[in-house]
Amino acid sequence: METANLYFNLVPWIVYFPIIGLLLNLTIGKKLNENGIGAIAVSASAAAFVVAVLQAYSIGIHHEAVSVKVADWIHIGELALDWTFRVDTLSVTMMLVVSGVGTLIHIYAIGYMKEDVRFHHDEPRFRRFFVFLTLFITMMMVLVSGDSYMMLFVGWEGVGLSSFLLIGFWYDFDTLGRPSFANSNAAKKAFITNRVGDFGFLMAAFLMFWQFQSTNFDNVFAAVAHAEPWVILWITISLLVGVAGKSAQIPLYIWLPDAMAGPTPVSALIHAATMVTAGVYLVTRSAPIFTLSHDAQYITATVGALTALFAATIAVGQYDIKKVLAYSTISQLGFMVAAVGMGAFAAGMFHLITHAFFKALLFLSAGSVILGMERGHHHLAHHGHHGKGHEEVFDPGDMRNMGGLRKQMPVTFWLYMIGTVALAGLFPFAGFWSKDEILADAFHVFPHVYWVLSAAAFLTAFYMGRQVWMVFFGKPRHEVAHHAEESPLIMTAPLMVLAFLSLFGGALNLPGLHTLTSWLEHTIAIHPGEFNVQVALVSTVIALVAIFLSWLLYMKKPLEAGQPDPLKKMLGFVYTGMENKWFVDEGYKFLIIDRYTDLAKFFAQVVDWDFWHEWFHNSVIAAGFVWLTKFLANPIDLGIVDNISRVLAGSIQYSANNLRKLQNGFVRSYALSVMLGVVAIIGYLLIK
Amino acid sequence: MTGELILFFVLALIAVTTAVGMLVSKNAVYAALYLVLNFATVAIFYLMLGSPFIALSQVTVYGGAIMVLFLFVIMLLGAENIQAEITLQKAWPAIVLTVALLGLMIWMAATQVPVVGLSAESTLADAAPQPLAFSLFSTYLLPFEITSFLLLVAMIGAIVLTKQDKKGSGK
Amino acid sequence: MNFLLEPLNLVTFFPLLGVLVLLLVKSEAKNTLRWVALGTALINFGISLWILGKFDPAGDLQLVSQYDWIQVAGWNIKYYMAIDGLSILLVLLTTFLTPIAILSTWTAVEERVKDFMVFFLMLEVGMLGVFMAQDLFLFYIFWEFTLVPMYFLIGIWGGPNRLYAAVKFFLYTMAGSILMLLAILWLGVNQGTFSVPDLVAKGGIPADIQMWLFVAFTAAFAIKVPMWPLHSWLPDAHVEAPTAGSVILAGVLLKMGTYGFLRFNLQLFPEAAYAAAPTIAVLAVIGILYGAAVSYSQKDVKKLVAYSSVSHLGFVMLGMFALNAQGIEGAILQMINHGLSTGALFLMVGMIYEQTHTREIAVYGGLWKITPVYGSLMLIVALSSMGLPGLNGFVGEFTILLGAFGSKAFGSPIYAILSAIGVILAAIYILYMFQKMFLGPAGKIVEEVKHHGHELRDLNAREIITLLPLLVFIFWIGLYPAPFFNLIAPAVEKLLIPFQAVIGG
Amino acid sequence: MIPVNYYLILSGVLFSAGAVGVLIRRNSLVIFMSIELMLNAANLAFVAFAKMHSANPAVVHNGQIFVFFVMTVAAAEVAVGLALIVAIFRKKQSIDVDQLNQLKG
Repeated sequence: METANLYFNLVPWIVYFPIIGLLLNLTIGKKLNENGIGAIAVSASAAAFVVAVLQAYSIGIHHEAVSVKVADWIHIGELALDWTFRVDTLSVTMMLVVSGVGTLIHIYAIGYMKEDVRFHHDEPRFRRFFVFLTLFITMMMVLVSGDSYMMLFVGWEGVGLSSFLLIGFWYDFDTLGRPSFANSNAAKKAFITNRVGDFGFLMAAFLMFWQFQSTNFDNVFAAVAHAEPWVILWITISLLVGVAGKSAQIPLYIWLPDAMAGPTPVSALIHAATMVTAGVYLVTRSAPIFTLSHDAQYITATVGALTALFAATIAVGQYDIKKVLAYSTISQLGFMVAAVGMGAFAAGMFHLITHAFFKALLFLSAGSVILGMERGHHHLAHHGHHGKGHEEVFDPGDMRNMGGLRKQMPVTFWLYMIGTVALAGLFPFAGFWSKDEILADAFHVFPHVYWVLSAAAFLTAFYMGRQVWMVFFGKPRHEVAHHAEESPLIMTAPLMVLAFLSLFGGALNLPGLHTLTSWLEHTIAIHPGEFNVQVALVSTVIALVAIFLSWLLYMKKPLEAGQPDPLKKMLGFVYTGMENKWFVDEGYKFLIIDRYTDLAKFFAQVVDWDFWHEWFHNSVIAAGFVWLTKFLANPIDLGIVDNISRVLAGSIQYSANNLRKLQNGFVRSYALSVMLGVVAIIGYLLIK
Repeated sequence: MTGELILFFVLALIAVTTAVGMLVSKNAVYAALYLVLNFATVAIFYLMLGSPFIALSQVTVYGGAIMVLFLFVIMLLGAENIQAEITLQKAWPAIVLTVALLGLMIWMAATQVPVVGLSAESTLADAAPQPLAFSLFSTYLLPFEITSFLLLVAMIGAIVLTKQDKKGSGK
Repeated sequence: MNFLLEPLNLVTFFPLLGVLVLLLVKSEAKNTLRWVALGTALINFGISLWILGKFDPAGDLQLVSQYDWIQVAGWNIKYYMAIDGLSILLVLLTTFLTPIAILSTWTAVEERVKDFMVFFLMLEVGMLGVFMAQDLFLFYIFWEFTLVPMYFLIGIWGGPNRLYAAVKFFLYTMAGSILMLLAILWLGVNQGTFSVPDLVAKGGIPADIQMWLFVAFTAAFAIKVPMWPLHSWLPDAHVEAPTAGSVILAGVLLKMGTYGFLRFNLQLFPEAAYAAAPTIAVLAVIGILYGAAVSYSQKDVKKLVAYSSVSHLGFVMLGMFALNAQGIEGAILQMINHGLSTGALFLMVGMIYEQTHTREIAVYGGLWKITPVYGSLMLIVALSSMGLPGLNGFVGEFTILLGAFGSKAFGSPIYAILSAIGVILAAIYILYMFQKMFLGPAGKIVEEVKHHGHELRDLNAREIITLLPLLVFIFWIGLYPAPFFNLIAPAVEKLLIPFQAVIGG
Repeated sequence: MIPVNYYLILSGVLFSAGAVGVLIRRNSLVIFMSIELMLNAANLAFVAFAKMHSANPAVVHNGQIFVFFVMTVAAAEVAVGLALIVAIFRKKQSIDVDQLNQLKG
């Protein structure tokens, strides 16, 4: 079909618009007020969304993938990397999610950051936040719209950078607003962990290039059919390392919980809805490679499933409202990776989309809760309600301080409930449909994955129930919770949109209709999953049981202030493990980080400095040279050479004494000597 | 003997006489004046050799500038009557050597150089200042410019050397 | 006069004119001296751009300036300057960094400004000569000539331990050069010419002798690069050198070593280079990992940057001896990148040092908040140094690793895989530096500076202007390196021809 | 027609006279004048040779130009030399060269 009348040539603007917004804020933002800065950022993101919609319209007509080349990038010999955008149903789906959710979160962030910068007493930093956030949109767009693995990689690292910048946004504080390196540590951890993943990505790219002479999607997928199995296995494993880094899978998930140090809109956008799903996108994109290797699929699905369960267990033991959501995100990402790993690409993408809706909703609502608590805290400080222990640092995100907030923050409460139910996967919310599709596929392909995921689903419903009971029900466990205040409309309005999507997002891929599946089928070969009533029923029952259990534990007899978690008594040391994230961070620190630091110190101090620089240089080279010169000076020079020279010197001195008389200082006698020379020379020339 | 030759010998005699006069005169002023005369004679030789430009330069530069400078300095220093004892006992090596040199030079001039007659008439090609100036400003441009630089340096040097040291005189 | 008007001679010796003018200016007129030096360097940059305009990437050695020079006793030494794709970028880098370095000394150097500028311009002459000389003897003279100004720059304007560092720098480089001189003499006497193109055309050096010559040249270049384990002079020289000296040292002088490998070791001794490739690769990989690890543990920020050079230059060596187009072109580009990024890092370290007089990382902290412009620019430069895609460092490192991964000369991707770990380690030490200095709460230096009656100020206009050109290139090379690759690609292809015979396709 | 040799011999005699002056006189001014005489003698030889070769257009002016340069150099030399003498006289109140022997070895 003709592409001339369609809007494909506009696709670069999906990146240009955010860049323009970013540059505007960077240059003239200083002169604007907060609303102006926010407006620029929101317009940039919204403009990208409009472009994405145009692309969706175009690809809806054209169906075939379209590449739009902008410029050369690196061309050496066979290596030909370009800045080329690719429009197909998969990339357009991602564009829509990223720019759509991104725009909503931009709007929310205007309200959120206005208050956040005031709590931190640093209002100029407002502008910086939107520069970073728009930078993220830019990079994410590059990631999803690239036509080759290398352009994808540019976005891949770029979102890592924006994530670093935004996690460390309050780089001079810790999460509680005390001066500290804690936030910047979290940022650094995220970046470095991602780099480990990028290492895998790079290896995959190198293998592709040397095996297939290209990293373009089309070329690679065309060539991969003839590739040897070991090549495919290594490529997929390497890619999986990258996925583990970006999408927070075992063993590289550790950065994501710490990433909650960033402001809440960041957690929602980057660390829940979009960036972390890049790994899922990557596997889906590489579907032609993954489907060729059963081993790769098995490994990927297993990693995903294990991550889902493992993170869910930790989520149960957390007290910080955002930490619970963070581990929940890891767990849900595990669901997606498991799905795409076992070849259920449509299901994975479906869950990616619905998860973007409801997890963004949950995070933003959690942000609203935290700000509500902050406001309460502020209110107390201002009105001199010096409660007991008020001087000590107050953690507005600690669920143990909350309770009964549904009265203070009714809008947020209802929005949060929608998100919770969607995440728990109850009919007919979006989460139900997508999670169910994954479970149904797993049931057929990898049964062990199905069982693990079901367990994870059970825990999901449980910890979400626990959270809701603790936060919104019961009685306030801290004075601050009494004074919590509802958030303004600019924050709640985007939440309502997201709540709507969480409610009805399931309509995207209803069983029987398979809208999303057939849409994606234009890009990747997938078969629509069967709706399995048995699986759906089981999972619903599991979720309900879990919620009931949590009701028993946390609602029937609400938690009192200072009371330990009831699970602690029941589970004992297991719960201690959950509380402490199974000591994985400590393990990494002990096994890897400390060892590397020691090694570096050893190399730097002992090997390089003491041994090589000081000892070898000074004691061996320099001292050896000195010894040699002394040896030459004393026995050789004084003993032998000197005697020779003494004789020489004596004779020279003798003749010099005589010759000295010639040097009498009288100009005329010098002139006479010159004359003598002249006569001699001329005489010689003539006689010769 | 042509008139030309007679002129040559007369002038040569004057030149040698003035040279020796300069050599032996006790008064430096006289020495300088002898030398002026000598230079003038040489200038006439230049004319005879068809080099009017050089002859005029000789008169202006040597006669006009250099010798005036000499007289200036002599009078400035009041050095006209400095005794110039010439003791032949001490001077004999110098005289012997010079005579030897003179002998060598005359022998060279007589035997090593072809006998070519030089007429006092000059052709336009070698006499007119114009072609001389042309080659001075084309072929020899760089040395010419360097000479100007040399003169400049000499001037600065002379000024620096004769400048009164204020600190020294203040003592 | 014609001699000096030939483009390459003009660009090489033009700074001497500046030196002459400087000599006529009074020593007290510091600003005049600075402007004269800056003007000279800028004009020279202009001249090099003019040369770039005349340069034809597809051509061989060009803009040749060739004269018989020393032709006695059968020695055939020529004055032979020419330029090709291997050297054009380095020439430009030199003329580009020199004015920037001079600009950075505006307030940093207050003593003996005249001498400083004179040495600096003379250093430029030497460096340009090194990159353009096509006669081994001439090359050697320029090579040694650069030592003298640098020796004085470190020795007079350096830190407290400057004499030790200067002497060490001088002796180390000298020691290596002597072996090279022997090899040069052997070549000149036995092959009957000192001119590199003639030697390449003639070829025919037996493999075992090639190996000896290769080792002799390597001794000189490896110390200069510096390759592990010959890097011991580098931290001393860098830490003690004044900022501008560090910039030029890291930016250009180290490249003389890698350039030497490229021009002489690869061109003159292809068989030996092929045979030695795995050995060099091992040293390069050790250098990459070791340099990164040692950087991470430094307490002095300048030392950290200095050791990072060991790591970065390891990449360059790895790419070069991969002996394929990707590796070598990446290596050449990485030389430029390193000059830009590390040059910028040294500049920025110097800028803060000028205010605080300390380089200890631990006393800093939270600078991004106090000096936002400085912090943001530092972030960009740091990211470029650790190879973030979209910035220049990535383009170089990626192509190098790609080349090394599939290198037939190495015969195994293991070197590339290990080096890629170096990319992770680079992130660790760079982010460590950035975090400890720029993030977190304000460090105690802020109070200390206040104690002395100052405030830490952000970059002033001159400092921003100093850095801006570097940043432009950091982005340009990162986003659109095609013009740069186009300049070097034909020369590299030609360079690789003999290896295709050795490797077999 | 005067043979070139005559000029050369005259030049030699003048040169020798100058040389003797340099060697036997103690008055530095007179020594200086003698040097000028020697230069003049040489100039005379140059001009004579120039005339001798005036048929050859390639070298026709070389002798005269040489003389020209000698004159300028002589002028410079006199300027500096006399300045030196003045400076020395100021210091030593003498222009006797035999009193100037600080450089004695």
